[in-house]
Amino acid sequence: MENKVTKETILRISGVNPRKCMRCGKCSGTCPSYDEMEYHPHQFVYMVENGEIEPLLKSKSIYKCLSCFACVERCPRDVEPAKLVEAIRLAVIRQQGENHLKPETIPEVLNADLPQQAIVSAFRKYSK
Amino acid sequence: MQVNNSEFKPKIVAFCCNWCSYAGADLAGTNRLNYPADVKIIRVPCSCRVNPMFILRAFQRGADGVILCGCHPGDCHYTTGNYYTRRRMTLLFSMLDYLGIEKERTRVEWVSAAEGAKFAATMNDFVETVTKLGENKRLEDLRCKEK
Amino acid sequence: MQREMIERAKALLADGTVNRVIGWKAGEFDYDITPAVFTTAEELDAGFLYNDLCAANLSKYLIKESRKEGKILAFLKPCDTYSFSQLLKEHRIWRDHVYVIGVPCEGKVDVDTVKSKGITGICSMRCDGETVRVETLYGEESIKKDEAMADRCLNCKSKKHVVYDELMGEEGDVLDSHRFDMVEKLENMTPDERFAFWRGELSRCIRCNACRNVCPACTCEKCVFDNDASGIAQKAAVDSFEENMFHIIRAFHVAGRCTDCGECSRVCPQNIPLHLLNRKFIKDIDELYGEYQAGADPDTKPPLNTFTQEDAEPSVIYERGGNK
Amino acid sequence: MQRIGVFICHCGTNIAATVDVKAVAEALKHEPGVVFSTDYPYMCSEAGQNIVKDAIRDYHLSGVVICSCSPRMHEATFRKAAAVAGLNPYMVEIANIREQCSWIHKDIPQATEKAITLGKAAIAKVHLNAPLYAGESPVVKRALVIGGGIAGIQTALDIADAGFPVDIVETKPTIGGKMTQLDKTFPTLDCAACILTPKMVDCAQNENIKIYSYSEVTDVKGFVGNFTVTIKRKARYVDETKCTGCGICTEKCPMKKVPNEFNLGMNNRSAVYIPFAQAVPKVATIDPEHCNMLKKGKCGLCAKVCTAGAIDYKQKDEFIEEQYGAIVVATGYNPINLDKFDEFAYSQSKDVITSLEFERLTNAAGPTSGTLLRPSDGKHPHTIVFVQCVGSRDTSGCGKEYCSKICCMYTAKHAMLTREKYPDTDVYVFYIDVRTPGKSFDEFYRRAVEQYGVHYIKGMVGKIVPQADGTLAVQASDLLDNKQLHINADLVVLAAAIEPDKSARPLATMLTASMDTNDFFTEAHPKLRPVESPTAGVFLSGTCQGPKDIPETVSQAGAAASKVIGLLCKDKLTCNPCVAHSDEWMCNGCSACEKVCPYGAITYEDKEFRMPDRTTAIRRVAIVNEAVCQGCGACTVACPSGAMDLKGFSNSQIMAEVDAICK
Repeated sequence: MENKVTKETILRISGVNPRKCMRCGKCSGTCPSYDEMEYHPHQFVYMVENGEIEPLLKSKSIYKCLSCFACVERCPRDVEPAKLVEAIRLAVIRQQGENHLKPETIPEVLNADLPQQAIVSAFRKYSK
Repeated sequence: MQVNNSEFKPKIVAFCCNWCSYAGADLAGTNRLNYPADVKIIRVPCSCRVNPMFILRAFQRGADGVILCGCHPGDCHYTTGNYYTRRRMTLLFSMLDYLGIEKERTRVEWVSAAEGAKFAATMNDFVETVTKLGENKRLEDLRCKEK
Repeated sequence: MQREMIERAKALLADGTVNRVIGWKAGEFDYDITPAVFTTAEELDAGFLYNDLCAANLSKYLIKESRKEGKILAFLKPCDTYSFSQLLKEHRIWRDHVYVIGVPCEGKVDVDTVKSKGITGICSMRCDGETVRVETLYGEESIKKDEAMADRCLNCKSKKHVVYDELMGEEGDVLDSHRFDMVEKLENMTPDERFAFWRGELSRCIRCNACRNVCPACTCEKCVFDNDASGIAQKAAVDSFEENMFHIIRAFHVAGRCTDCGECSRVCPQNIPLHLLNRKFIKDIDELYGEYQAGADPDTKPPLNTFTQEDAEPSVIYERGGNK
Repeated sequence: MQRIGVFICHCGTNIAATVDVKAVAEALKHEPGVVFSTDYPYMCSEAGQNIVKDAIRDYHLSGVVICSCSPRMHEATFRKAAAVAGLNPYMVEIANIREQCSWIHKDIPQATEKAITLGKAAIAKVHLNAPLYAGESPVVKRALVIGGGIAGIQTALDIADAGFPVDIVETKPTIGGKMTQLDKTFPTLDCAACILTPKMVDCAQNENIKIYSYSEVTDVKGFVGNFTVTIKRKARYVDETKCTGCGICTEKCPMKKVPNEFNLGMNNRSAVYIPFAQAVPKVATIDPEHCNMLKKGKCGLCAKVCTAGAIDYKQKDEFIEEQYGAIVVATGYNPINLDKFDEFAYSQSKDVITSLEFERLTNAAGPTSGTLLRPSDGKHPHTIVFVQCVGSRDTSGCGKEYCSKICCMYTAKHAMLTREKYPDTDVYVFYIDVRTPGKSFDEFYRRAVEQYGVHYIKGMVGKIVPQADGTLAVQASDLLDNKQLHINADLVVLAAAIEPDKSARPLATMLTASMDTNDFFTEAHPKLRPVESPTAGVFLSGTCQGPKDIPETVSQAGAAASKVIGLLCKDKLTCNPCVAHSDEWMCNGCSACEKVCPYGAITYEDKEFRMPDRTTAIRRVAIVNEAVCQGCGACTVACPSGAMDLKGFSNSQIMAEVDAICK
């Protein structure tokens, strides 16, 4: 599993065409986790397009993304940055070969106020 | 191009609308894009001028394939002509197919005045397809009792 | 029903509403019934017929008849009203010169179908409820009516009259027919099988033009095949393809206008199932451009004279399944 | 039998290198009807043309076939040459043996054989050619301008100045359009009203201009030079000829709670109203939606106070029919609806406004008399955020794919003017790109930044949340600083994309003019014929053709006017003779051809015929208006009997070509 994650892999997993981006920055303008992130949504798009995958794979930013899809919703060019974040995350998980979130750990972290959608989203994010 | 039967040269009639496809064919020429000499073009003002009778007549007189080229839907010089072409030819070709005549002998392709390369590529492909099918015997044979 | 129709016709003649009546009368043989125009009560009494053998579609005759002086009474079967309505849509009939009485139809007995069941030497036929009694040179035979009807009646599309001034009998409904079954069967054959089928059928054509002459959609002042300027007028067939071209073009010309009355197949002396060509167009139109029944209403645009921007590309026929 | 001459062009070596021209000339010499066949290096040269002309005279040619380059290249040249020699120009056919033969084939025998076949096809066609004569149609010397904004006004003034009568049809009670709502105009900052209202007055006073305000075009028939247009004059319940525009009725009207559309609903007007002080025509209009008299039959106050007796509650919509030689479309634009942009809280907060609303807020005739105040509480805003590209350059489906073009400049103007008048205000402009091509445009934008200290930030606003204290929390990205910004703004101004007016599409259908997917009218040629629509006689002026600013609109309006003048100067128009023609003896009158005609060129007539059997019959037959027909041929295929045929491309001609090619 030592395969290098390439730009092509990310594009294939995400189905995103970063060339559609016109660099308006609305994704980052709308992102609720912006300040938590080292790389911001628009940078994900730009860096993937430039093939700078390695720093993204190492960045904690991919776990800071809430998968709220605000960037996807509001992007005027239909670029869908969150899908790139997700694809990078998946690439990391595939390399590690292990889940960040295991079903048995869920009851501990479960909070009655947590929306169902968030649990599903978390599963999608942190497990294979 | 692979030709199984090197003897056989198909006769291809191409109807091209004056505004897009004929200009596209001219552009193919200007750019020296080769396609077989078997293709002979007839200029019509619009693809909607092409009467099914012309196509059948071509087959009757020995054509092996007939292709019809017009502006892309929505780009018709006469606004709507090729939309009618689209319906007419879909139904006609479906009928020929229903009679058991190879549907590959008929084709409609939208070629704009800027698509010289597409015109040449289309003609190359069509000639190749028809060459593989061989001579158009079926239409004529349709009426002959089996021996 | 026949009596009732004659009485009503006489009454309309008497009060001056109409001056002629178009209906049916016996031909050379009594199963061979032909359309006829009656002008007096006496003629009606002597010749007017309406029974299960009156198959002819009268609508086409009204093109000429409606252009004459005065009004004509026309008895139209459900089938005929579709053709009538389609002709109105094409401005071919002068509506105010025709008084239409819709008459019911229970399906017509077809002499060729009876013959195909092995009954020969037919002298006369008579319908007796669900049984057809056939008098032949060799004695009387009987056959179930279902077996004596042509395909067009077995797969009747509608018992409803779409146009009329008055109605006799009960109004029927549009039916769910299986009229496309045979077309579908052909579509599912291989091209070779289809070719063999059509070669078998079309090779019998003698180009008598009966199909064209009877067709209520073929109403051109001058047929394109008789038009010297068209470039395809035929004095004599140039080659064996000529007749195919005729049938394909004829079907194309009536596409979107053919009401599927089935007269072409009824009158074909060679029994070529010509209606299968028309039905193929109808089926394609229904599938590609939405259900369309020619003659069903006066307003919808004929499918070949309209379009949508989202119409299927002609390549759709390469993609459609079942006929690889 | 025709006497045909065949002329093979070498085109230098362009043709002759791949096609054996001598062999072609020799082969075609033996075709039936060919009496002369020759070749020449450059047939299109003067010497070449003379060969053709001489041969026509010497050999009494009745038809000419030129085997040369594409007919799109030189068909007109050779037709002209034939005409000079006394041959009908439509007896010339071109066989394209360059673009479609010599240039694409390498094998000489093959190319030669193909050239011969193409020549034979052209000969076969010429055999069936008949002389064609271009018809003429008269020109009605009056123009119609649809839309009375700056584009329509300028076009009308220019046409009227040339001496032709022009009518302006405007749906609103006054002409002037969007420009009347603007405050200052970039880049010179002159006041819009100061430069526009004199032009409006000019229109009203010009003898050649007739203004149909509060009116709509409901039907267009006819063709270039001869349009018949139905105009609906909506009932304004005020007699235009009597009203003096004194405004007493508007003062006395008790129904004063009607949102004022001129100020974009930011204040109210009365039910009987004059849109603004400089309206042209300056007459009152009663809004039937809100007038108590018209709704409930109670009130009638305006009639009582009107000294001119102009109020007429019984007025009805009136339809008038007029003839025009040319039609100019100047239907203009509107800002898009912002309902799909929840993130900017436009519908939640009164203090999130569009740029056009901002214009009204800064205009002396606006709801705040020109003092910039927040719509919610009437206080001075101290922090203003401008958001550019709201709905422009948007492929997500919420907005428009195109750039609205004017937003960068008016936003710079707004920002600059704000800073000038209220230097204590912080002004932020969020941009994706600043696009300022145009004379003095970039200088203007730089002035806003350098001289007036407007904060231009490369980035986009992500969301705006109204706060309890009345401010607006703006969250945005600063891409250059790689930061997320949080600004508490008092006022947010959205540069909404502009879109063509909704009336454009139905109008395009009436005019049979084409439109692009965004509902902008299409030009006849995007570069070389930018102010003409592909439909002859229909011209385009202003933003109905694409986003543009005032200077561009005015220059296009002038260009459209000059095209119209060029058309109206002619007494007669020459028509394309290759048009459809119906053989009335064969026509069934079935209406199939009419249904497929994109130009409405086919009508029907009940005609009396003397039949061969000496009876008389009345038959419905198709008549083609040759001036309207463009010769596409759709009708010829719809016609089952073949009664409808196309001159120059007849059924038998095409069939003859098919036969010659397949032989």
